[in-house]
Amino acid sequence: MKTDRDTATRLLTQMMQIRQFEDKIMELLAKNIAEGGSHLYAGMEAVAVGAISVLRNDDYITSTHRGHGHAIAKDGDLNALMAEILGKKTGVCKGKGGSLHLADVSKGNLGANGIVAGSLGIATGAGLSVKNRKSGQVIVCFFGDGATNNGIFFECLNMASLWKLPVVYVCENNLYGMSVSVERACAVQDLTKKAVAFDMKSDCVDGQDVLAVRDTVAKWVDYARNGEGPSFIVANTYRYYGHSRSDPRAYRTREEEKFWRERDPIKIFSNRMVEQAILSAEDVKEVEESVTKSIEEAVDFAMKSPFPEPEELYTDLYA
Amino acid sequence: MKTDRDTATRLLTQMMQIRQFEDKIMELLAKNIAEGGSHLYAGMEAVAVGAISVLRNDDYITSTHRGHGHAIAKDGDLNALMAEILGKKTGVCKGKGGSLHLADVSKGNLGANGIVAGSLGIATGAGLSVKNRKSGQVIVCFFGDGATNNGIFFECLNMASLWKLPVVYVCENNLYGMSVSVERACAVQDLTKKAVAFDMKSDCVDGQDVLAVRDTVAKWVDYARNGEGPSFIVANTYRYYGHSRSDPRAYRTREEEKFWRERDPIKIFSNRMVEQAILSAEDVKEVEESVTKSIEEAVDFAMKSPFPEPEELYTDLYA
Amino acid sequence: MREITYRQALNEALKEEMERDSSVFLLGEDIAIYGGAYGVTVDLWKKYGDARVLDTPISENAIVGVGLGAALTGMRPVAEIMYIDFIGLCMEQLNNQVAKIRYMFGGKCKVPFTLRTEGGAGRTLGAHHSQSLESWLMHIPGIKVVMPSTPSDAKGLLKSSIREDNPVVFIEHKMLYNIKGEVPEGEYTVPIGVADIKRTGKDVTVLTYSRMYHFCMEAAGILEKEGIDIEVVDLRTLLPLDMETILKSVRKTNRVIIVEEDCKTGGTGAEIGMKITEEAFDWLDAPVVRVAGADVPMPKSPVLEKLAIPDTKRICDAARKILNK
Amino acid sequence: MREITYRQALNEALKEEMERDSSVFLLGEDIAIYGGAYGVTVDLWKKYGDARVLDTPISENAIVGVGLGAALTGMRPVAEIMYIDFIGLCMEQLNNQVAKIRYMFGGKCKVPFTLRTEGGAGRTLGAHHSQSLESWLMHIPGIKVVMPSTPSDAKGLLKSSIREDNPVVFIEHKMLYNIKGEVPEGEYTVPIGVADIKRTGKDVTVLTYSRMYHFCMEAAGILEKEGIDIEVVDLRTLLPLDMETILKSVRKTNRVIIVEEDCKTGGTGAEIGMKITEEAFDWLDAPVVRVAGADVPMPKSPVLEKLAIPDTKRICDAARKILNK
Ligand SMILES: Cc1ncc(C[n+]2csc(CCOP(=O)(O)OP(=O)(O)O)c2C)c(N)n1
Ligand SMILES: Cc1ncc(C[n+]2csc(CCOP(=O)(O)OP(=O)(O)O)c2C)c(N)n1
Ligand SMILES: [Mg+2]
Ligand SMILES: [Mg+2]
Repeated sequence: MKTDRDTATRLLTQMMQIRQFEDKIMELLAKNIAEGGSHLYAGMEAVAVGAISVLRNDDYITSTHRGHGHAIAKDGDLNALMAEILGKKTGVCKGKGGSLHLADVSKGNLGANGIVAGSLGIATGAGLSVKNRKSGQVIVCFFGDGATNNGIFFECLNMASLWKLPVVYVCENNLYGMSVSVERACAVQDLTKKAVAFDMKSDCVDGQDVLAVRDTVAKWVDYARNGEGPSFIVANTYRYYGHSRSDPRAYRTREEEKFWRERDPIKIFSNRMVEQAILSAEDVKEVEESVTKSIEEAVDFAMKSPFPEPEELYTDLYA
Repeated sequence: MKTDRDTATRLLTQMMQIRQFEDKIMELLAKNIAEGGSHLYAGMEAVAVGAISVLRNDDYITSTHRGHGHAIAKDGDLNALMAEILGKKTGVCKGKGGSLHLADVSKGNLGANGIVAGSLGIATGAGLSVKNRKSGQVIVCFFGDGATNNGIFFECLNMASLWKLPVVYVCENNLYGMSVSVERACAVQDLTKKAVAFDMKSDCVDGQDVLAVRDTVAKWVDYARNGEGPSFIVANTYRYYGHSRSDPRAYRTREEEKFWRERDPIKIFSNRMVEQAILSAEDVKEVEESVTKSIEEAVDFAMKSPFPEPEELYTDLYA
Repeated sequence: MREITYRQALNEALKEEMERDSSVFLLGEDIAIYGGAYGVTVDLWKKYGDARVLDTPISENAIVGVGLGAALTGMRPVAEIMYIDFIGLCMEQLNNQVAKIRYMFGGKCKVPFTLRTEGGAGRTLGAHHSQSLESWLMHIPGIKVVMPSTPSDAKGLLKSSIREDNPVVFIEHKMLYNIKGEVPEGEYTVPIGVADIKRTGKDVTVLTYSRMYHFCMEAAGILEKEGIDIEVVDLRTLLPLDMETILKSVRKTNRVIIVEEDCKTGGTGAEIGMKITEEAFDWLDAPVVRVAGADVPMPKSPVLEKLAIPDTKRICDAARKILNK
Repeated sequence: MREITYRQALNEALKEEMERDSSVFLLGEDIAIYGGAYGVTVDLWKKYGDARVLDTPISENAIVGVGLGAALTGMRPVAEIMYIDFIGLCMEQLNNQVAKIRYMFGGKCKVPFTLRTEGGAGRTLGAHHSQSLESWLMHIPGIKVVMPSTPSDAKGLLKSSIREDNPVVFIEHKMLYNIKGEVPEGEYTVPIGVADIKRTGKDVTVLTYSRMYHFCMEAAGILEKEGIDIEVVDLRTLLPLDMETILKSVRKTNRVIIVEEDCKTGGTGAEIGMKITEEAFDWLDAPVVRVAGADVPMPKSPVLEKLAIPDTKRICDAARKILNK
């Protein structure tokens, strides 16, 4: 795919939004302004942004416990997302979901999930629905390397392949499921081999390169949209922060972290865009500044928002 | 492996025991003497008998809802098994388990299971136990083609391969899981491909040929016993009866049934033994007659046995 | 009125709702060609084909997850889990996803999803095919739990369940599929959440549901001859409970027996009994009595299986005892 | 006596039992290098290595099945399920296999298997990381269910659980890991199935367990100043229930409040309350009262989360009300 100035700006903006959003959450967690857990997406921005950038507005995604990035990339409202993470009434789920349950069905985000591999069924069922409704939509289902060891992952891939559902399964392989490395958790190291069990097409992509992700996912989204069936893409990536705030990261080395930080998806992309003269250094700076402003606004909005009223405890349970 | 007269007699005896046992159960079900469901193993005898024939007495097996064959082959007591199926006090589980729960831990049979794929965890855990205890035992885990679509199947194969456990996973592919053909249930038709997802060794064998099963399983049992890890064997076979008594078998043709009945494992084996002059036609006849007698005895024993006393309702729950 | 079986009534409900609404579709193990382990979906596949009657692999957790995904995106799925004994395989998806998603999303979605299953003992199938696990489900806010006892309720409640915009777990009973009963011709529904006083009486309120309802009616006949007049309330829906109907009956008879097939400890009777005790303590002349299943896995042996669940005699005894007769 | 945290007490129990019996081993997600999501297994992997402290893939159903297979064949596994919210993924293996296998096999095996998990709200983690699902487990004959509230009980009960030849589900509470309490040096155990009257009182019996015990003790302090003297019974084991201790207290105070964190409908208080009503109706001066969690998924928002579970004020109010004060 060709990258024009508008596209480049959009991709860069989203990646920077995610990065700054996550850095900000880390700050709020440290200050105990944000309570509860938040699994941060920093370092992995190119996967969500690249993959979602090739979708139609009415296409669906499902997300994970590490879901801020997907939510932002799927046209998420920064204010409403930030407010949700703080448990505020103005949050995208009225403060009832929180970081682990960010969702916006109206925008095609079928939700983050507190359960590892917990969204695989939803994505697959959405695929079945799309196929039955002949609506031409596509579903991109995100999950981690760790999720590929849970039973429902296999059950869903089997169904999707059997029924040729329009689902693109995107495995964000960041080398660890919490503390357990792929090496210690998966009997195969090349995760695309898992697709062999279902005769499903598979692919592998550098998850730090947003354009590579974009190209690869575009190919399989087309494939799905053409009714040819599902696919399984492994995007190799890395999370910068620990699994959660208290994680001392004893299971990985500082060298490894350094190696990956040097492969920063935002740096790689912005450098390339400047090199190719699609964006100027000033453009990049401008994007960064405007993102900073929007994140500050989001924090401000969220902090000033009220908590839900006590009566809200009992609403929204049944339709 | 060479087949001597003793071995041949033993294999033939066990296969005939299973066949006649199952035919007899069918009769008892029709007469409403046996109540409840029984999934019959007739047609598949070569798999259980061939596989278990290469095990040590202290090796373990786990079985399935179609478990009479495995139980008999693992040194099962015909009387106690028949009594169990009728829910009698003298049954191997005191009448509390029934057809779906035949077990004899003292003989290394860790049990049939009412849950499809329900024994996979038990087998894998026994493998872990053996590895930790360094006891040199091996586990043969039986299950059907349908079971290979359940989440726990994949979870267990991953663990076994990751930890190099001494478990031989034997998939009895009889083409259907209840009414749903492998074609309609599995995205791959060559089930050995499922092992690829776990870098597990796999093999495929004619499940109607007891000697082929024996050779193949022997190879992988040795492999496991040598500490080299698990394996996944697909044995192609067929069940003669419907899934359960009321099954009209609408999902398969009478031609297909005929085809497989012509590949009868007992006929194949006894013919070959006579051809190779390892057994005489009289030997075969003798085995058959003695088996018939033992099955009649078993039925007699079971029918004459009392039901459990009412107090038994509350015993055996806790140690 | 015509009489049809519970199985036929369910089948009619499915057929009518599929006819009425093209977003309704069925998925489950052996429901297409085979027509369901207990024959409830028979002939529907012939009529509607793979797109609307879908045989699935043996993948219970995915079946529920897939149903949810379809429900969230414009369909109205009806999934079948063959035995409630297998519900443990999909409790994660049912409890965490299906039941909670609307609340977690701040009400911004709906989940028109019906999960059919069946339970109960009586066919000597042993511990993995005889359970009554409805009390687990009562403890899941966000779903509704329906357990019909008669063909006409089965049909009317299944139709209501399919039309619901909330997830419903609809639990049939394996010993009821062949019972016959009057079922109106043509369109009708039975509302979810409304109990039915199937026999009025003045001496004791007997609360029950599913197969045990029939045992209670048998007991009512026997007791009547002894001059004991029990009121049999068929709860029909366990979540939400129809406390209005229950309390009205309790205030009339002042005595309550709950008859449930599940294991007593932590069973449905615990919640029902406690609710009554909380809300009508002063109306009770005696403690609420539970006639319930034994706290053991279901034994295979037919003699033990019968002992493990309530029978008519135990119900009669309980009624006599609560009346000191 | 020395004071250590609940977390340290659990860690000591594991270490001591591993030291004592070489067939004890641990398996679970992130329990080795990481030391467990809540740090309970910290340093044990360093000491015992992979063979005895095993990081597993994220495969909950297999973890339980594998534990069972190991228990049946000579080992004494202690598995960890990181959050009880994930128990739905392994309910099949737990309910059908682990709990039933001994009974189904006619008593011809034993299952020395401990399944550790943790539950409860309080960290605003939302609906998938805050549940209290112990009432499901109370409804599974064949297992025991233990829920300690203090460091010393935690240690003594975990040691007993590991030594049990029956499966035990051992449920910790995420808000208790950091609390400190006196724990004896050296060897001791606390028996399973025995409740503990942690505060004697004459006016009301308050039955509770796990984190809610601490709320009850706080309430006791407040109420004491008002001249209300509550007896706080820490149940410690939910299955089997120590009805002897419970009934003795009830016959003394004639009033009962159950304080439980789980969703009220179908929660543990239903069973406990019904048992008391059945067995001590004539001793009760008032209906048994439940102070329980709201019947909703746990909301994220800190303000709603607090409202969703009992607090000291609600306990005090209940005590005042039951005494008409
Ligand atoms: C079913 C389940 N098991 C365990 C957990 C606890 N947990 C949360 S995230 C996580 C690691 C997930 O790893 P992966 O899928 O690779 O995603 P990543 O965190 O690396 O993005 C674990 C074990 C959970 N939330 N759900
Ligand atoms: C988890 C689970 N789902 C469904 C069933 C119902 N059921 C019993 S046997 C069976 C088919 C199993 O097929 P397969 O594994 O191929 O074994 P086979 O019967 O062919 O020997 C089904 C669906 C069950 N017992 N357990
Ligand atoms: Mg990961
Ligand atoms: Mg099969």
